Amino acid sequence: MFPVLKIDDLQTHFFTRTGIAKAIDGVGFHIDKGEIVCVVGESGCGKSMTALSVLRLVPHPGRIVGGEIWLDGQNLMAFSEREMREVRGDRVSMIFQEPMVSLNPAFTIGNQLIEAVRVHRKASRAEAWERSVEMLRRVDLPSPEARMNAYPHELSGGMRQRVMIAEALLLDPVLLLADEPTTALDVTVQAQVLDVMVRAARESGTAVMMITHNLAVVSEIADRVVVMYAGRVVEQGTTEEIFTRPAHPYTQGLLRAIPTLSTAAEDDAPRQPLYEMGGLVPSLTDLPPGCAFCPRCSAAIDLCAAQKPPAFPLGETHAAACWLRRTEG
Amino acid sequence: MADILAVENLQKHFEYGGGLLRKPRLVRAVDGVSFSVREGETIGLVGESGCGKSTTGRLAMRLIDATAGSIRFAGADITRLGGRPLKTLRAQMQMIFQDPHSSLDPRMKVGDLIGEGLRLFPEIDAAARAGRIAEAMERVGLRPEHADRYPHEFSGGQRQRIGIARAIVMTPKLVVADEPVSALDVSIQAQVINLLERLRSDLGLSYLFISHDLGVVEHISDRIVVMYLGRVVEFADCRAIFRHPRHPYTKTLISAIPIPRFGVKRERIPLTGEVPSPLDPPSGCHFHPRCPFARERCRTETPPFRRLSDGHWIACHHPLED
Amino acid sequence: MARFWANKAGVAGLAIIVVCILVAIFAPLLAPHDPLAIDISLQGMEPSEAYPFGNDEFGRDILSRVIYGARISLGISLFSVIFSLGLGVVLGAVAGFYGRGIDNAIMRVMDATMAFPAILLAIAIVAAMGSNMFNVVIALGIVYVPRFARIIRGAVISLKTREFVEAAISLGASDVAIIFRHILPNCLAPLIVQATAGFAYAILAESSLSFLGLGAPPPAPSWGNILSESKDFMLDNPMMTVYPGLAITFAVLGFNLLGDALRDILDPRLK
Amino acid sequence: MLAYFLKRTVLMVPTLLLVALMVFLLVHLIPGDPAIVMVGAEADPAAIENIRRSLGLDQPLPIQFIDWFGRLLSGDFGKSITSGIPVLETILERFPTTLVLTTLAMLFSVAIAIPSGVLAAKFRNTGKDYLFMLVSLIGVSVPGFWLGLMGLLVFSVQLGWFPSSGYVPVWQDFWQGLNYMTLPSITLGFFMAAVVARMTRSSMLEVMRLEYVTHARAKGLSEWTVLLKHALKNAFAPTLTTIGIQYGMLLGGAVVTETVFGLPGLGRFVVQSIYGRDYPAVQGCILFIALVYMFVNLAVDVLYKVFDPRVKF
Repeated sequence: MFPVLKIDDLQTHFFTRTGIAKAIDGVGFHIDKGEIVCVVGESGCGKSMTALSVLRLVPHPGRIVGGEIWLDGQNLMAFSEREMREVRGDRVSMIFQEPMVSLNPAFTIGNQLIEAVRVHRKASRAEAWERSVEMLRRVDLPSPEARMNAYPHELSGGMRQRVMIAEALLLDPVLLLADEPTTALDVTVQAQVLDVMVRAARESGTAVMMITHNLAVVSEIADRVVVMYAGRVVEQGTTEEIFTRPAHPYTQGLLRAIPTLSTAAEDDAPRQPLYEMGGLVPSLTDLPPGCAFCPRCSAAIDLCAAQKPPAFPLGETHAAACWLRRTEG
Repeated sequence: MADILAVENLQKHFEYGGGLLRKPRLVRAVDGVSFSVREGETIGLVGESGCGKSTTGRLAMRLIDATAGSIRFAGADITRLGGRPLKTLRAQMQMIFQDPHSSLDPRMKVGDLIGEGLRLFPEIDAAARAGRIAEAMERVGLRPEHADRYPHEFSGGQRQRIGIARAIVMTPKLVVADEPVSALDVSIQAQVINLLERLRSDLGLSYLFISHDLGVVEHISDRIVVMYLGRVVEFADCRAIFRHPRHPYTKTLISAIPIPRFGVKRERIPLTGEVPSPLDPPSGCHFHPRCPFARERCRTETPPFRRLSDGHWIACHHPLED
Repeated sequence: MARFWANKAGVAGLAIIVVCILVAIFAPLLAPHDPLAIDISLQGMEPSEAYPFGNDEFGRDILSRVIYGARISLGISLFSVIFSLGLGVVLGAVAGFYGRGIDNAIMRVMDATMAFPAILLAIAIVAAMGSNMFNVVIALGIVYVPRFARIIRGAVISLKTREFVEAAISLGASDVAIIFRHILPNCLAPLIVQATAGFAYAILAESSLSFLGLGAPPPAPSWGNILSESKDFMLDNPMMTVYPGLAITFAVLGFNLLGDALRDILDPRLK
Repeated sequence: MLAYFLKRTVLMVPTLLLVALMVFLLVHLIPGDPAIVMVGAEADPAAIENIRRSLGLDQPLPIQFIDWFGRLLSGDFGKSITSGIPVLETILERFPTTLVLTTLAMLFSVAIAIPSGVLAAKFRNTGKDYLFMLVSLIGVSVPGFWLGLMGLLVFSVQLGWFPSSGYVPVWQDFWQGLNYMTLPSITLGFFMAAVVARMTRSSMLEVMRLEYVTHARAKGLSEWTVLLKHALKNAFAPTLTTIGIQYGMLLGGAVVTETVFGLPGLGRFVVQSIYGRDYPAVQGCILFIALVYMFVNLAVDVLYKVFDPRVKF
């Protein structure tokens, strides 16, 4: 049994005027069938590029320069552009961050949904229409028939994102790439849309690779978590492992730096300042030779600055790329 | 403690659309907002998009003029203040903006940006100005020798520090911070929040902290104002708001926020629909179409903003049980 | 700056413009003959060693006339751009900053001006006011005023709501300070790009006017005039029309190359 | 759509009034006495007086304007001083030639420009794109009338492909007429082709950066579908505006082109009237052309909605 997605030592670099930016610098993880895996990290850590790399849609001047991407046991890197087109939108689909700009403003919702069906399936317009309306109903879009004739700008942000989810799941893909699908929405809408996406994906048995910077969202929906920093995976594990036993200093810091709602159970102790990770995110064109987090890490040892840490296994599902977690053998 | 800022029944109406042949529609962006900020206190102003929180901040700053209502600053009515007195007053109330990229003029050096407001005071000569700029930069954790660099040479977090330095160099009493950390990454956000807290105690500042992020607001605020579609729905002590919210909107808002902890499944109050357009707000209580507890009266009658208990204000016909 | 020198097309454009300017300045040194000297015996001569571009209907040296033409064509376009830039910036800034009634009044007039095809308006103005250098400059300039005004107005309106301008207002800066310190410096990029386009347009339009006999009054050797005078000899001596046409194309190409490069550099959105 | 068209027409009234006022002032603010300017200073004083009275020049300016404008509304553009024929009559007789010329020029340039702009965008920063950029740059740098002269020289005189003089309207003999129109419309449309192609390229590039284009690719659409359906429909809206504006350039350019090729259109009539100091004719023509231009732009604005449904009517 192959995992739905397996990424191995992926390298995607951007060849800019000021130098080579290593947006993705040796990323590896996998997603099993029907699993929801969240890729978390701050802006510029390469999480969105990872999704675009899976579809082989890295924008100019970026290029995948190394590594392998396996979908259901097939190496996507060996696919022709034509074969890739058959994968996109059918076996792997994607949802984007800004529902305001990710739907084409010049075409109706129906036009865009029907197109998505008819690229990959031999279906009449009527059949495609049926299927689209059905899908819109599944994502709880009110009066789906009427919305088919609406233009994107006539819908609210939450409704547009439901349309995106519907389109992405129209053909029951094996993998859904969701790039910050709720970040642009209001909190109360965010929760609804997230629920709809997770439910619809589970119904169709679609595995989800959800990209987000919001750890709270991760804790609610993820089966497993991949933490990225400066183009590399620093830690991965089950949601429980990441949230209860974070192993990498970056993950630990991230979890402590978020101001969170105190629940009623907690005491009335005076507030403590937030945990601060000093320093700045390093420039991708000028990464340190060792661990990328080393300059900001309070626990760093000499080895950290000198050598890139490999992923050290901490359990069956848990691994951290940190010299402090070095395991013998 | 005395109030540094008190706004009462503040209103701002905009005309929207219209033209030669059509009458413009009236948008009540801010529709009767009242709250106060005590000296040394942080008031959190929260709400979803279109609730009028940014407009309220700009009204308090007198960046835009109110349609009705009053603004009192340090005891004096400043609602209609203009000209020189307004300029002098502005030194005492400063603003920090959301986007550290667009709030700094890209063509000015950092030192000039920070010192711009000081130029209004001829009694502060160039040397004194340079001294205060350097001091402000040091306070916010910037190196004073970077004063002759341009904003684009700094990262997002550092730019926000420049924005903060520009505010505190004027030695203000009140700082209105409009989503000051929303554009920043989590690890940088924590640095800026801690900086703001440190400055508050060091300089005796008061904050009006506008944000949509309840986690951040809860962390930094003493009292909280919750807004929905141009109106204040609840105003109370931070703890009271989060532990015992009395307005259904506040409660659903809080329950919608996920918590980054494993196994904590929040009991979520199901909320249907989205925030209605401020162009066409619902009748009566604006929240009634989404409110699980709405009754007939909520549809027809606008609930007054009233005192529920000591320090707890609410605009709801049927407040939740304590 | 470094980015400009890396842009080969822009450097080429600048080089062309510099060549044209040098030719204009040093015309007396470069021209082998007096551009106005009439010699009937040389009327309509084919190019020769002494007169490499040939002679026109009055026997004047075409090469010398083309060289002196740089002075007139560049001069007219320079003054017309200065005129339209100055007027356009003031009108646009006032309209954008103060809005409402003033904005409406100014922009209506600008709209009305834009309702005429550009060259037709210039033709009409020169036809009405008479063709002398000054009127040609005004006629060419007026057409471009609305373009500058619109750019500035648009920029002012969008900058006015930008947070850094709001920040300056909150610091108590005055209207004048805001316009001059914050708004105008940030409009420079589109202005420079539009001004380069204005040069290109003015040179082309001047040649059209001259061709119709409404440009710089003869015997002034503007490139348009040379073309206009040569067209009757076109069949016998085609090169007479080729050279001034190439001169115009060359100069305009220079401004267009420069303009494109500047837009690429100054407006990072367009790549 | 119709309602919007009518509304926009109503909104055009103030601009229209201003345009008329400007045309009026153009003649009446001439330094000196327009009557003398028209007939020359040496003319018989009685003739001057006659013209003055017939043009109403003895009245105060505002009265003259109202008078003139009122007559305009009833379709009276005045009479030509030189021929005595009503100006509007001549305009309507001459305009079809100009309309055919400018329309052919527009069709030619759009047919060339849009495909090449799209191709240049697709192959951006490659040799093909650079070649396109160079050709289009030259296109916007060459004076149109000079191009016309060169075209005459090469294709009519040297190669004999097209007639070098004479004229047959297309509505008399279509193919013959087209033969006379080919060279003028190509040289007239060359500039516009370059402008529109550059606009197409840059708005395609602008649109191709947007997320919905990436989204279209992520759906598994072929690159051509992405470009021609998703990108071009959006990129076409700004291009359409450019086409509208450029139509004005064609109307202006027609003045020169008709002079070069000796076509009996409205542009040639303007030039002849200017030479003949026939001010009522000049006024009438300029006003008429401005009106045509305004309505073209109005039509473009209405069409815009088809390509950008976000525009509200």
